[in-house]
Amino acid sequence: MPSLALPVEHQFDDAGQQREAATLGMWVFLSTEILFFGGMFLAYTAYRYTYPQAFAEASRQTLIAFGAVNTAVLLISSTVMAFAVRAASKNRRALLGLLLLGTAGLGALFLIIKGFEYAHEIKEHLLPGSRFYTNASDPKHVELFFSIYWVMTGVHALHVTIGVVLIVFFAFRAWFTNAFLNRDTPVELLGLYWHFVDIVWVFLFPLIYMIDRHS
Amino acid sequence: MRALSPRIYLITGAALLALLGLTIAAAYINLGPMNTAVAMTISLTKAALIMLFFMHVRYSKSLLWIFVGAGFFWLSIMLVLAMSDYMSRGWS
Amino acid sequence: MSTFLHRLFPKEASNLAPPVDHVFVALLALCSAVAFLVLVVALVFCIRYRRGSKANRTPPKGSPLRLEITWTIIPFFIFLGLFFWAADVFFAMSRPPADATEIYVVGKQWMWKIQHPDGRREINELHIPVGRPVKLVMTSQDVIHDFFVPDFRNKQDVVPGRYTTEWFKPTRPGRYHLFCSQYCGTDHSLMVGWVYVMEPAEHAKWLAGQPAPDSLVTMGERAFHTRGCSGCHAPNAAIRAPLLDGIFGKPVPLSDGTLVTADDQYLRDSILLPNKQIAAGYDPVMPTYQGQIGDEELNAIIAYLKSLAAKETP
Amino acid sequence: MTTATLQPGPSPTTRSEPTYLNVRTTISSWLLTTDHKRIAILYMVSITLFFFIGGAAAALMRLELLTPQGELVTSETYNKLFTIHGVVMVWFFLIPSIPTVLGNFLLPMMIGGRDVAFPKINLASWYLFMAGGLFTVFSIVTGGVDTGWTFYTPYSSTYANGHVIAMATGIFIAGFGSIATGLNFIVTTHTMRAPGMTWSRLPLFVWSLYATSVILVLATPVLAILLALLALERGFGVGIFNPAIGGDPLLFQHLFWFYSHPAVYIMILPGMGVVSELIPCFARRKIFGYHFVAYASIAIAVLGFLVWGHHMFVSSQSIYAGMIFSVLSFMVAIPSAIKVFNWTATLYKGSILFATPMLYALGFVGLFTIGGLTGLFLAALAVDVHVHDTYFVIAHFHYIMVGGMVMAYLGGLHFWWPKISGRMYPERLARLAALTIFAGFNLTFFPQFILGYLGMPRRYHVYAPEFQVLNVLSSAGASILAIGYLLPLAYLLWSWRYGKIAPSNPWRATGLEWTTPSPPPKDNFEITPVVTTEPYQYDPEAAELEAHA
Ligand code: HEA
Ligand code: HEA
Ligand code: HEC
Ligand code: CUA
Ligand SMILES: [Cu+2]
Repeated sequence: MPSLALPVEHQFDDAGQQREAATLGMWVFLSTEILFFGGMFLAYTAYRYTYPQAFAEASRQTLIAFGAVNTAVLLISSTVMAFAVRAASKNRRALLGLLLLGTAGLGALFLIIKGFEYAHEIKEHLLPGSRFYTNASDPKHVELFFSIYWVMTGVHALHVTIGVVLIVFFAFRAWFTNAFLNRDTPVELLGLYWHFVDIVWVFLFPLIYMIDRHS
Repeated sequence: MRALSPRIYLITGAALLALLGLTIAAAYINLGPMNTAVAMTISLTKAALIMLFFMHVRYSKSLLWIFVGAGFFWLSIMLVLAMSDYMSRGWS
Repeated sequence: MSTFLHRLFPKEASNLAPPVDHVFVALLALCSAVAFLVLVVALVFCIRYRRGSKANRTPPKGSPLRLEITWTIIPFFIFLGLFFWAADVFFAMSRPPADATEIYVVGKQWMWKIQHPDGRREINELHIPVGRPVKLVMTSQDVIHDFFVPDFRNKQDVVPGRYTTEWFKPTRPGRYHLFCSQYCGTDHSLMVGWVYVMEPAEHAKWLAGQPAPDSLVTMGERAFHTRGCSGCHAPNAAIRAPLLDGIFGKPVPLSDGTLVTADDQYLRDSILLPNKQIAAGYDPVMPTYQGQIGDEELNAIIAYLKSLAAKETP
Repeated sequence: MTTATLQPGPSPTTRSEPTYLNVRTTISSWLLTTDHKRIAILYMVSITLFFFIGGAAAALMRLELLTPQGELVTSETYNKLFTIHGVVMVWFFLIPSIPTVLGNFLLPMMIGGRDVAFPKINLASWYLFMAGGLFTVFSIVTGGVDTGWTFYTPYSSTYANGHVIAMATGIFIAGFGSIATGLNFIVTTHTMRAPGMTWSRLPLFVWSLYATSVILVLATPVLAILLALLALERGFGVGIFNPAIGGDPLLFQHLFWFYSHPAVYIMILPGMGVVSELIPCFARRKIFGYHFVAYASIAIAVLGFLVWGHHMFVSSQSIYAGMIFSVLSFMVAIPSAIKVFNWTATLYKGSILFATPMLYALGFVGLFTIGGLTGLFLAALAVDVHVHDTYFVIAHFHYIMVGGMVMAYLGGLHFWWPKISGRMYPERLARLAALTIFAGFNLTFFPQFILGYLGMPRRYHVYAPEFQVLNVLSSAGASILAIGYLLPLAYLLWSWRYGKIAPSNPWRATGLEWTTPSPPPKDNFEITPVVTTEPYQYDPEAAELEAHA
């Protein structure tokens, strides 16, 4: 437990209450995030159920190698983040900054890889809209798949971007200020957010890249 | 509580990567409709590992478990009831 | 008095109206009774126990649990009963009888186009004989509309990209409002018309008074040739494509190993989006006709394909 | 310290300690405040504004509907009017109404805390609300939107005129304000309770706010993503619902109602909570069946998520799904029934005083019951086929939302007005207003039930001539209603300056908020209260003795 000399906001009685409130609040926020993504997962499920063949065909056009590497990148970044949170609770702030920067770096790597993938898809006319083109046998529903693909990965990438920015910011705060002196709750909350973003991708990966890969 | 031993984190991370390998391998084997089920089971396992160890749910109060469960429970309400429409549309 | 009541209650002009009204009146009676009871009890308490009255106010003894359970369980069973009754009527309302006359309806901003089986067309009007069940097969060219005839007590959304159906058997000659009751844009409230229910003899006279067009089937057959369908779907065609005689209503094996029934929706999709479901054993070479064949022509072709089925199965 | 303090508290003039209103009075001290009570006032002012915007649209609509030909405004304008009316009333008035005004003001006090758990987030949610409101007002003044509050695709995505994206953005932003409020309330209720304030000692208003917050937090994000998808489809052609590429317009409806049906419970649960406070206080009786009323709130919040498909019975949703949604809709009525019965039972052997808040509370019970019971007609499949999208539905939800929730809001506002402003409102004028509203309301909306069963579709600006008589009645009622609403606006504003000074507990109510001075000091309590008893320790016999004395 961090030292009790810490300033506690006026509405709380003590640091314990403050920390409990913060953690609970973060989890409530994550529940809303689950349903935010949930709307898109429902769209995906309904259409995949309705057009199984088109979805399989479309999925085979995605770049699975990129997706797999990116999954590994995110999983590793999550592991690094877990260590960062640990460093924060042990009050080792130099190490904390380093680990945060490592996490952010992996997050940025994810975005770069995703960027190359997007570039490839744009070149291949797989961005929905008037320029969309595919020689698949059921082009309409392939376009539907790619609509969902772009929206889901796009919203996820937005979350990653926000995460990276926050993490870099936190890293510098760890190094150059006393913000996290005896105070690990903010880092812990950031960690929760980052792990959540990771979990979303863990579901997106098989759903997008791996429909009927075997055939 | 919050500072677990580094071994736990390392093992979790390694397990996640191993499961990633497993998903990819499973995708290239033809299991018929089971492919999706397998992929989703593995994803659920991965998510559970991340939540339990990286996010420390395993070491938290039961209230937190309820909060964590609520999001997933409500998501399942949405999926199950909406899909009940899609799946029964063809019936006559 | 009866004309007054008449103003408060719509006419009953189809076979569906009485059962729907029965559920409605039962609900009305039950709910009025409940509301009355609650309000009367509340009122009695309010008067009796108003501040300053001489009522006895010693707190009641005994556990309220029995009371709570009673007023939870009783509504539960009443609700179950209401649900089953209303669902039963609804089930009948949703399933047209086999011998119903099929009429195609196309909704577009902001008018109703109606195609009779004999090819006759109407706009914003529907003339039908009394006593014969009618099944409307409906689709929309743009946004969602809704075909609503209050005096028949039936309505159904008309959705772009698919067929929906609605049926009724008119039971009283007369002229009835037709409303579009799904909001569809600027002139939603002008997307209205009339349904004329006529005695059979009168209906025949009306028919005779109209110029006899080609029947829907004939139009469909013509389109089948001019659109080039017969170039592939003929026994002696160069390209191997399935023969369509008798396909309607039959199960069709698809290339992914599943079976579907060839209904309106399937035929529509096969023509507009041929590669959505590929018939087993054929190459996916059929071109898409999306954007080329309008909804009305499509309806004619489908009517033609159906007529082939009717010939096939005596 | 927690039961009714029977002696009137010190009046503000004899007290030197500053109240939350006058600790600091600069404009920035208001705009940057993190005090939950001041944020409540900010919300109160804003939603009142929005109420009159929505009300003005309603007034124009009712004026237009006086004649069947529709000559006052064009079709396009009329369509924009009901869109503005629905959007503003739902998202910028009724959803925030009780939670953000009375909830913000009272929740921390009722549980004995100094503030909500996250005061800065609380302020941020007001700014989000206002930013969303600005976008919406922008889209209204620059030409409006004509989709209806339901935004059904493909109309909204492809065919609609106007600034759909701007309005969707406004609702999207305000939605995050709602989420923030819900999050704050949940965490506050869990972590900020005073010593001894166990869950079974919570006032029922807190229970209902908790249930409301659960819905806010779990349903609103679905609306947010839905509006984002709509904007993407309209703006960038990324068609998720576009039938031209096989998208399903019904999917939009599923997602919309997955949010919006639970949202209708956001618009009634807080009102139920208020009524559960008012009735015991003015009947001087402990609430009947405390636990049943409390758990019914939670049950409504949970079951409310299972019934959304009842808005889609004739949409071409599978008839089997329709049946599931129908039976579940009946089930969700049971907890509401429990509440109605318990409120009625609370009156038994009470000592009932018909002060203004009590008039509103009784009005609520009656009108909510009628509105709720007509909900059963809609839940019954066969009947809904006929009355779907007719004025029957309009009447149903106005009975609940206007007759129920707006009444509860006004009742609560009068009840806690002394606490909020430190002044009493003029009682006789207030009773007159309550009765005017009740009469005007019924005249406005009862004829609409009949219109609906006769078959008049909603969103019709030109209608068949035989519907005119009932429409005229309805418009006449609306003008009485408008006067009824203007009265409280006038006398409450007046009383803020000139009303009688209020004692700390004018109603002799129990509840921690009445143990602090009126208006309360910035931190609510000088010392954190310790709770030792259950709520609603009222005694009708004592009340009678006092009345006779
Ligand atoms: C605050 C808002 C609110 C609330 C609380 C409710 C509550 C209910 N609503 Fe309502 N509803 C709306 C707001 C609300 N509704 C709106 C805005 C729409 C239209 C949206 C649009 O299309 O624009 C709508 C539309 C709507 C429809 C769709 C109609 C259609 O478009 O075709 C249905 C269908 O089932 C329905 C049902 C119900 C039911 C069963 C309840 C139940 O929760 C009611 C429960 C309460 C009671 C039942 C009363 C008390 C009970 C007793 C006294 C018990 C004893 C009774 C017996 C034993 C019989 N509502
Ligand atoms: C959520 C809360 C809410 C509230 C409080 C109200 C309040 C009112 N509503 Fe509304 N209503 C809805 C929610 C609400 N409504 C929704 C969601 C819809 C569906 C929209 C859609 O279809 O998309 C709807 C639709 C709706 C319709 C149907 C429109 C149609 O389908 O064509 C009508 C018609 O009578 C109506 C009337 C009224 C009236 C008379 C009031 C009255 O209670 C209002 C009384 C208040 C005032 C009158 C304001 C005070 C007076 C002034 C400001 C005077 C100065 C102004 C002038 C002289 C111009 N409403
Ligand atoms: C270029 C050749 C070609 C033309 C032209 C063509 N079709 Fe086809 N059609 C096919 C082939 C091949 C199939 C089977 C593969 C499939 O299901 O897509 C088929 C399948 C169908 C089916 C589904 C039959 C089944 O057994 O499942 C229908 C219905 C149909 N066509 C109708 C039409 C109509 C109507 C037209 C004209 C408007 C038309 N076709 C034009 C080649 C053609
Ligand atoms: Cu067509 Cu309304
Ligand atoms: Cu509903």
